[in-house]
Amino acid sequence: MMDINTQTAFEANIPSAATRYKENLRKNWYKFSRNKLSVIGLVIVLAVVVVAVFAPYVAPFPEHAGSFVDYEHANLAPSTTYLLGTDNIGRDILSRIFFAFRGALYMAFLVLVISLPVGVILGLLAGYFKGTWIDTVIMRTTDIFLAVPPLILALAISSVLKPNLTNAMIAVTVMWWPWYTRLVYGMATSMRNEYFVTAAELIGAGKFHILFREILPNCLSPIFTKMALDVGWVILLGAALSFVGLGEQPPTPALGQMVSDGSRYMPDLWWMTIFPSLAIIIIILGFNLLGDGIRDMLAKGEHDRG
Amino acid sequence: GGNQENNNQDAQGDATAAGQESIIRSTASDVPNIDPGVGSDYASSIAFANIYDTLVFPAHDGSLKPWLATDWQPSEDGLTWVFNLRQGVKFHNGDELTADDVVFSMQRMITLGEGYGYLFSNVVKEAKALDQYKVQFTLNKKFGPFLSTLVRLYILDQDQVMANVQQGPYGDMGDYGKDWLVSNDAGSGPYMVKELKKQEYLQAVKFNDFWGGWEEGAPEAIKIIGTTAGPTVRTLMTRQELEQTDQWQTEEALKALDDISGVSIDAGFTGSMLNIMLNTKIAPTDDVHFRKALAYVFDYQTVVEKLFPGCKKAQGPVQFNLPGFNPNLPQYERNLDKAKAELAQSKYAGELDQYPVDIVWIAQVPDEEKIALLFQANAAELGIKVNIVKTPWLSFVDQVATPENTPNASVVFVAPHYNEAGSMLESRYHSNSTGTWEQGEWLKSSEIDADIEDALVTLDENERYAKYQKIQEKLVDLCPTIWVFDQAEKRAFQDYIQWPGAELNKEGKPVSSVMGYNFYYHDYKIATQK
Amino acid sequence: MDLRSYILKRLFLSIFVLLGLSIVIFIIARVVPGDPARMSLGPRAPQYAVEELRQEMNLDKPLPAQYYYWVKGVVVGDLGKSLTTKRAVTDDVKEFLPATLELALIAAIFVVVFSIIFGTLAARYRNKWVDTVIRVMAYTGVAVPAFVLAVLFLLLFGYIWPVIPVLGRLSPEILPPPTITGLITVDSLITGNLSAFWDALKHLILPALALAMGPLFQEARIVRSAMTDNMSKDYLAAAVGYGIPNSIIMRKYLLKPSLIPAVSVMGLDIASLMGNAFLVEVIFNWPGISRYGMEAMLRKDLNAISAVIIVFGVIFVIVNIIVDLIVAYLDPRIRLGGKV
Amino acid sequence: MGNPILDIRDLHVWYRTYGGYSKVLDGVNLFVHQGEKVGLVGEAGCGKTTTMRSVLRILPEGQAHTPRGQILYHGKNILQMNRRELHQVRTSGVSMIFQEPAAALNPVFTVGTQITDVIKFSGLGKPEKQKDNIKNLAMQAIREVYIADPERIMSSYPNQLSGGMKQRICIAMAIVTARELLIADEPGTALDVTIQDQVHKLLRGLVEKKGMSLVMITHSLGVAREMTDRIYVMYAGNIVEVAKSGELFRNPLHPYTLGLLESVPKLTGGGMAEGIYGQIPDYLRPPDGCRFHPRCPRAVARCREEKPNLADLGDGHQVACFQV
Amino acid sequence: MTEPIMEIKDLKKYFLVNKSNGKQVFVKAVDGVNLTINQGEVMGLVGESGSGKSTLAYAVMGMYKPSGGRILFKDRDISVSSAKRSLGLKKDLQIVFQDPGSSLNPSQNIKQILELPLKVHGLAQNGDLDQKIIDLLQTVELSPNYMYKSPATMGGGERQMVSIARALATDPSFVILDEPTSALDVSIQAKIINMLLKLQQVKRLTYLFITHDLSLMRNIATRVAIMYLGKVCEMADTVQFFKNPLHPYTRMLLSSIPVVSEEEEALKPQKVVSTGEIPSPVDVPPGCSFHLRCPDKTELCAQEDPVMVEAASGHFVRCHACAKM
Ligand SMILES: Nc1ncnc2c1ncn2[C@@H]1O[C@H](COP(=O)(O)OP(=O)(O)OP(=O)(O)O)[C@@H](O)[C@H]1O
Ligand SMILES: Nc1ncnc2c1ncn2[C@@H]1O[C@H](COP(=O)(O)OP(=O)(O)OP(=O)(O)O)[C@@H](O)[C@H]1O
Ligand SMILES: [Mg+2]
Ligand SMILES: [Mg+2]
Ligand code: NI
Repeated sequence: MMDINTQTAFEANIPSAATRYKENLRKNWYKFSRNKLSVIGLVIVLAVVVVAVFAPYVAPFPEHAGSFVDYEHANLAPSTTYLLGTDNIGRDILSRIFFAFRGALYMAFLVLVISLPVGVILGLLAGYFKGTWIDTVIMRTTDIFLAVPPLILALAISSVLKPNLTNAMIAVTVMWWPWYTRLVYGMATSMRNEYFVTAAELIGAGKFHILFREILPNCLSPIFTKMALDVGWVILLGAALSFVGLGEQPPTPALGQMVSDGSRYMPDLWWMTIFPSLAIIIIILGFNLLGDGIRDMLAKGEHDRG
Repeated sequence: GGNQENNNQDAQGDATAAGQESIIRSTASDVPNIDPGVGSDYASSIAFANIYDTLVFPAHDGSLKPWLATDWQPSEDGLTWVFNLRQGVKFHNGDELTADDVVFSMQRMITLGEGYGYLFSNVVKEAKALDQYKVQFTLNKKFGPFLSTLVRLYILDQDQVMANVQQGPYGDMGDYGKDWLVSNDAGSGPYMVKELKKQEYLQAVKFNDFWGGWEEGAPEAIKIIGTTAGPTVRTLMTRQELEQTDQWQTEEALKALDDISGVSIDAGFTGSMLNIMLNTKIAPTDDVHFRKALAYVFDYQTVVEKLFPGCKKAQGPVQFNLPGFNPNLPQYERNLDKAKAELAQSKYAGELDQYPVDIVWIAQVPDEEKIALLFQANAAELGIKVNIVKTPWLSFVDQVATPENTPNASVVFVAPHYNEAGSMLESRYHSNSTGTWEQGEWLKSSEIDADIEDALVTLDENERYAKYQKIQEKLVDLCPTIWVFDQAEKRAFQDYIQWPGAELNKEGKPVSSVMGYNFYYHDYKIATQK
Repeated sequence: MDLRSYILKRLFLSIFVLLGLSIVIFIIARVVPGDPARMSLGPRAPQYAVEELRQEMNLDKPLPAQYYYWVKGVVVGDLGKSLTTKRAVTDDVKEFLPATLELALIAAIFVVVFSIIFGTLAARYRNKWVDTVIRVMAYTGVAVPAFVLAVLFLLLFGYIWPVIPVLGRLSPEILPPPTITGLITVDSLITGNLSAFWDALKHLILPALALAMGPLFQEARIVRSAMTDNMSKDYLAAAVGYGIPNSIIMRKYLLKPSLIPAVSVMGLDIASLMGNAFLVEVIFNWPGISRYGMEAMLRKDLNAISAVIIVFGVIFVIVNIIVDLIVAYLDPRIRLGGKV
Repeated sequence: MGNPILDIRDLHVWYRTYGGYSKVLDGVNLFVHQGEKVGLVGEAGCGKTTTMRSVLRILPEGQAHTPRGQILYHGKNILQMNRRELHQVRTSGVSMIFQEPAAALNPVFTVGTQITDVIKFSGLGKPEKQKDNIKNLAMQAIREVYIADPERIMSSYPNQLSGGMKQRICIAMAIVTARELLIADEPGTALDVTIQDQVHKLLRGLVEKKGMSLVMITHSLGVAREMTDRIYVMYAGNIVEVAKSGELFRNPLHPYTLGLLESVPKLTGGGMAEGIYGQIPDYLRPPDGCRFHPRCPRAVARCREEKPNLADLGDGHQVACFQV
Repeated sequence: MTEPIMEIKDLKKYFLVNKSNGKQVFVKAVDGVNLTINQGEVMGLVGESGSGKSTLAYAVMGMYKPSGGRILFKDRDISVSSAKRSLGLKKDLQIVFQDPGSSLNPSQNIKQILELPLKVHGLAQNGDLDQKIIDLLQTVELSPNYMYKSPATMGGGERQMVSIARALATDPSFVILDEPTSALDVSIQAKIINMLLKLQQVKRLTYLFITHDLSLMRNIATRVAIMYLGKVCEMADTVQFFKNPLHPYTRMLLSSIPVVSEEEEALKPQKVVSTGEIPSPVDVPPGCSFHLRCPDKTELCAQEDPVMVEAASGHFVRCHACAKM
């Protein structure tokens, strides 16, 4: 930057795409990893993902996640064979937790993948067109969906559709998007007054460019943070849904269901509740810490110089 | 009618003052529906037994005792029945019970057609008061168990009900008092309703002028609480805020309850059974060989030994102690070879993976899941894929309304409505009872229908029972159901209450299998010191 | 904009929300499978009775007409009869709403008070162990479902350490106060029945706590981050520079502006407390409207479902308006309009 | 001249940032005598505010870090004062007017609350001086900054006031208790020229009337010239030149001062100067030696290695440059 | 040189706002401005904060639809909002905003920022996009290795240079500079101003240069217009203007300028003392909007709004006092 006056050897100074990529990666990792908790979060999430993907190989009793009963070994306290004990069907809780990670991640993933674009696009539109009928229609609709108690809405939807994981997810999705709409709306309304948006408009850029290239990238940090937090909420909501008979169907294990089923046997068979609860806590903790890290990573500002 | 106000209030006042200590509190899966023309579930049946009186009373040994009726006389052809009523029986408001009240109650039952009304609506043609204490019922057709069904005819005070009638769809009768009876009673039974808290409990207090009189130590009040949540029940029992639990506690929970000092477990056969109903109208369970394959592969032994210790492996569609039971029925036993052989004969043999079997278990009864899982695991041995669906009770009730929506298999407890095999056969397998939760099979067999009807119109008891036994054999052959076990209902209760049913059970004597009458609190005692 | 026209405008907008909500409710109620009349009367009821009921409930008419009748009913406060409790739904709502309201109110108080306390502590000692502890508690609070917490409380206080009552709204030996508002605590205070008040309060603690735990820590985090954001503001440096003691700065100069972002989130959370109370109500045997609504849903009790959703919708709208008013109170920039 | 009331010696302040320590202040030396008006000028980010905030110890806690240096106030090191002494300095010794009036007032409290709190917690509002008294003091201070109806202003929120009003309220808050040294951090920069002019006049009047000392932070050489007796020129955390105001403009010596003066557009016209080559250095990796050397047209090898100290050229004119 | 490129005729822009008492009132941000800008000149627009400079500029850019009056650009009426303007017009008219921080998208790199105008206006094919961007960077004297930097990692001056590069990317003929340097230091300002002047020469641009710094105007503008509360109160050739400022407000402004030398001091009209607050544009005082602060006010000033008169050749002023001269 010192070379305002000496304009020689320009080409040589432009970093190649690969270097830039590496440089970027290094910088982002640096920002991300400065807070050690974020790294812990990443490790947890990766571990959960790995365990979920390779559940059949890492679980001590993979068959216990399927149609399996062994009433001989029911209700066993944690031991060396069954590290976290067995449930009232005689299934290894550890193995079931491993397999339950699959559904939890799958559900969180799908819910967010569907509700995120819907919510974000509506939020962007409403925010950018604040004060017009588009804004009114979108935001009032959002209010309506926010006003319906989520469990009741989910129940209504799943009583129309077959009670299974996919439909439970549809139900959850239907009530999830308004939150993103609200979030993005707030940001987009303030963003649309930024001069860089105006500048793009004056250059003649189209609405699509403005919404998705100018405004959206600047909303990503809070969106990602919320997403990381939401993973936990979705899992919890899945648990509540399974309490009323929706969601993952037995014998496929689901964390929320394990917790709620196990809670009937508290405190005598405490391992049936406590360990799945801990598993939920760990996932949520992991994603939250990861979310914090992502926020740090996406944070822009003068500290970026480092 | 008459001067009801004073009497009623006095009685209530007394009971409230004294009622605090001497109370029996019991949980049930629902809050009672105390209109006898409407309710029919377990909790409601308990409430009816205590609040209302019937013409005859089901004794523990299975016989029918004279009750409001001192004696009765059927006509030769069995179509006309005349009952002589007990005199001087008082309703809770002080009115005297007369033949008009009986007629009114019967007509109300028939007109509403809800709850237990079906027992009479196709049976009774006319009810007539011959004089103040004499009633005559005329039947449409011969009906053998008519007397047995009368345990569901609860007598209401006509004047009191009519005084509280509102506009409604029943012509002269308005709403037939339905609105009022939701939270009030018009009965003559040993207890009278004090408070019905929707979703919470029913509280009733002792009716001092009960015609049957009172013994020392009988509970001053009863409370039926509508919850079965394990931790809640357990906490209540620990704190001695509950005397008697429901029968839906899991084995694990029962074990924990048993560990509480001063709490015992009562186990007794009261007529109810656990069945896996197989829908005979949808694939693949519409194929008898397929059904038989399932019946042969199921591991009954594990169930009665590991899952529900104390229960007895079922023998056919009727519980072993119900009059009319066939002790010589062939039984399905777990036998993999036979199962495979049956499956081979079924039309779905080659394409099992295209025909998964849905099995539903009731969300409120967690132990049923174990059955479902076992069923799934067993079926897997034959290569049959089973989906387990946890369904809340009322959704299940809704589902079985049509054959298409009824699941392939449903794990359901069933119990007779009156003390005879015929009750079970009719409510389980007659075409009239399709669409109700009691028949997930959709059997719709005109032959069985005819057989059941024929048996029911048979007046001679032995002849009737023989016919029942024949039907049971046919049913076993059709295999519409996997009859899993005869349930020993288990309940925890506080040792400081004296519960006649529990004592009989302990002695190995039979207990009333008419739903609700094991909880006739008038006969209970409460120890003065807890 | 002055307060009155502001509220009027909000109410006006709310009408649209409620109208939209009514359509959603109506659709929900109609798409749920099963014939409500049949469900109500039971499978063995004669067909004519079912037909009768269908007519009475206008179920035989075309959908728009059904909607019309239904809205008409709602407007005049006639929500029809519950198919399960067999009473006017309005009676049911009157009976069950106060219990949940009371529960949610106490839970809301917990949320507000403790989130402020914890948030302030975390901000005050940020990056110290206090902060870390609260952060971990926040994640745990978020991660433990309310119903697990409820069960744990029940077990802990039910018999391991029975210091407070765990079930119902009032101990049996306490004579309930006459129903004025339906909130036992309020009623007993009005009638000066202190023992009932105290007893009711004790019964409220555990369920309210179970319900509040999740949002509580969530909000504490928001308060914390708002506070740390504001800590770098010049006006705080100025206040410190002018010698205003630290405690006053934390309690006054920092807290008030930091509450602004937290309040709007709290509002939404508190509004949804009621809807989420279902499982807690079941476990603590709490006769509330959330449980009523859920059971209505399971029983396809159309009128009850509609009533419950309407009630929740109205509460949502009211809470949102209240939140806006609080925010306006806290933030004069909103109250007095931006600089023109 | 006697002892200075404020004497900053070799002050180093570092900020902890994501990229490491941002070494902003690199040995600042500055003193103020009783009744003196001192200017501190320099471009954005050179550390003017940081210097003065460290006097009141209001640098962001946990981020700022003072590895070296002393700030002597009446001979006592502020950096080592205990809480009571510090309170004393803040309430009756030094006070500061902040750069941006809009940011320095808490948006959610009325002006009245904020001013009266300053009085109340400064110890002036002790119980014997009742509420009324505090209010009177506050109103008096507001009147002193030429605001006509203090009653109304007291009950207003900051956003109801114009920028000029806010700036005056800030001044009022600063003078309501402090009596010895007033630090004004670019007052009026956020305002219009005519309003800024008014504020400056007001400030000068007040300082002179009350016999206070003034440190005037500004990036405008013109403002410093009009307002102060002596001017410190700061570059990248170093004082590069100090002189009496007249002297500095008559005889600027440091290359940076020269470049700065040249860059100012002149009312006399004649086009624009080139501006100083380059940019303020990155504080994470500041250049060795003279921090100005990468931009300095006169830099020699020595500048790159050794850091020049302020050298006295007589009459208080000091320059930190080897080439002078 | 003297042929007008843009004519602003009686331009008005009112904003509807809610006041705290719930009433709706108009902010007359621009209230009847007449301005002619000639091809190739640097028109300086000076005024205090809130006087309507930006509003005027934004109306010209089409960011606001004017409430009244007309804007003619190259004899075409362009008083419509930018959404209705042709791409060609957008290409011809560009603006540089005051705030270098917010005018560049923080989530894009410089290449992405600069390629937008090139792509939208089809000024570069994929192949020579990079080269064009390098060229652009060179015109604003930035080295090509800025291509992949993000605005956040750059200083204010550099950012403003990028903004200028972006504005010039479409090869416009008319550029509005809305206080492009007021957020920057004098040394950077000098650099940017120099570069802007050079570009103006090279590309034969016309500038509407907005600032509140009269000293700066003195050095770059060919003509100067002073705005006060939505109205132009004085307009003249730069030399003329500084030699003989007529409007009392202009004099007040001039006398308030802090200067660094005695020579400059001598140029300031000494007598005017700045008093009073700038009134809010919501309730502009009746009569001459400046009369409340005016040292030479007469009764007439409180009642009647003066009209623009040509006091000397090309020197316009709106003041009762000057009108009489
Ligand atoms: N809290 C902080 N953390 C990190 N760096 C900081 C912090 N505060 C200030 N800085 C940096 O310290 C340097 C000096 O800042 P300071 O505010 O003292 O400058 P200044 O001379 O007052 O500038 P201005 O004229 O813009 O007010 C700047 O580079 C700034 O970025
Ligand atoms: N969108 C808007 N809505 C309402 N009022 C506005 C709007 N834009 C500008 N104004 C008002 O119009 C007046 C003129 O504003 P404008 O931004 O044009 O002033 P300016 O001369 O550019 O000031 P500055 O020097 O601060 O940039 C101000 O009082 C401003 O508050
Ligand atoms: Mg500063
Ligand atoms: Mg502007
Ligand atoms: Ni450089």
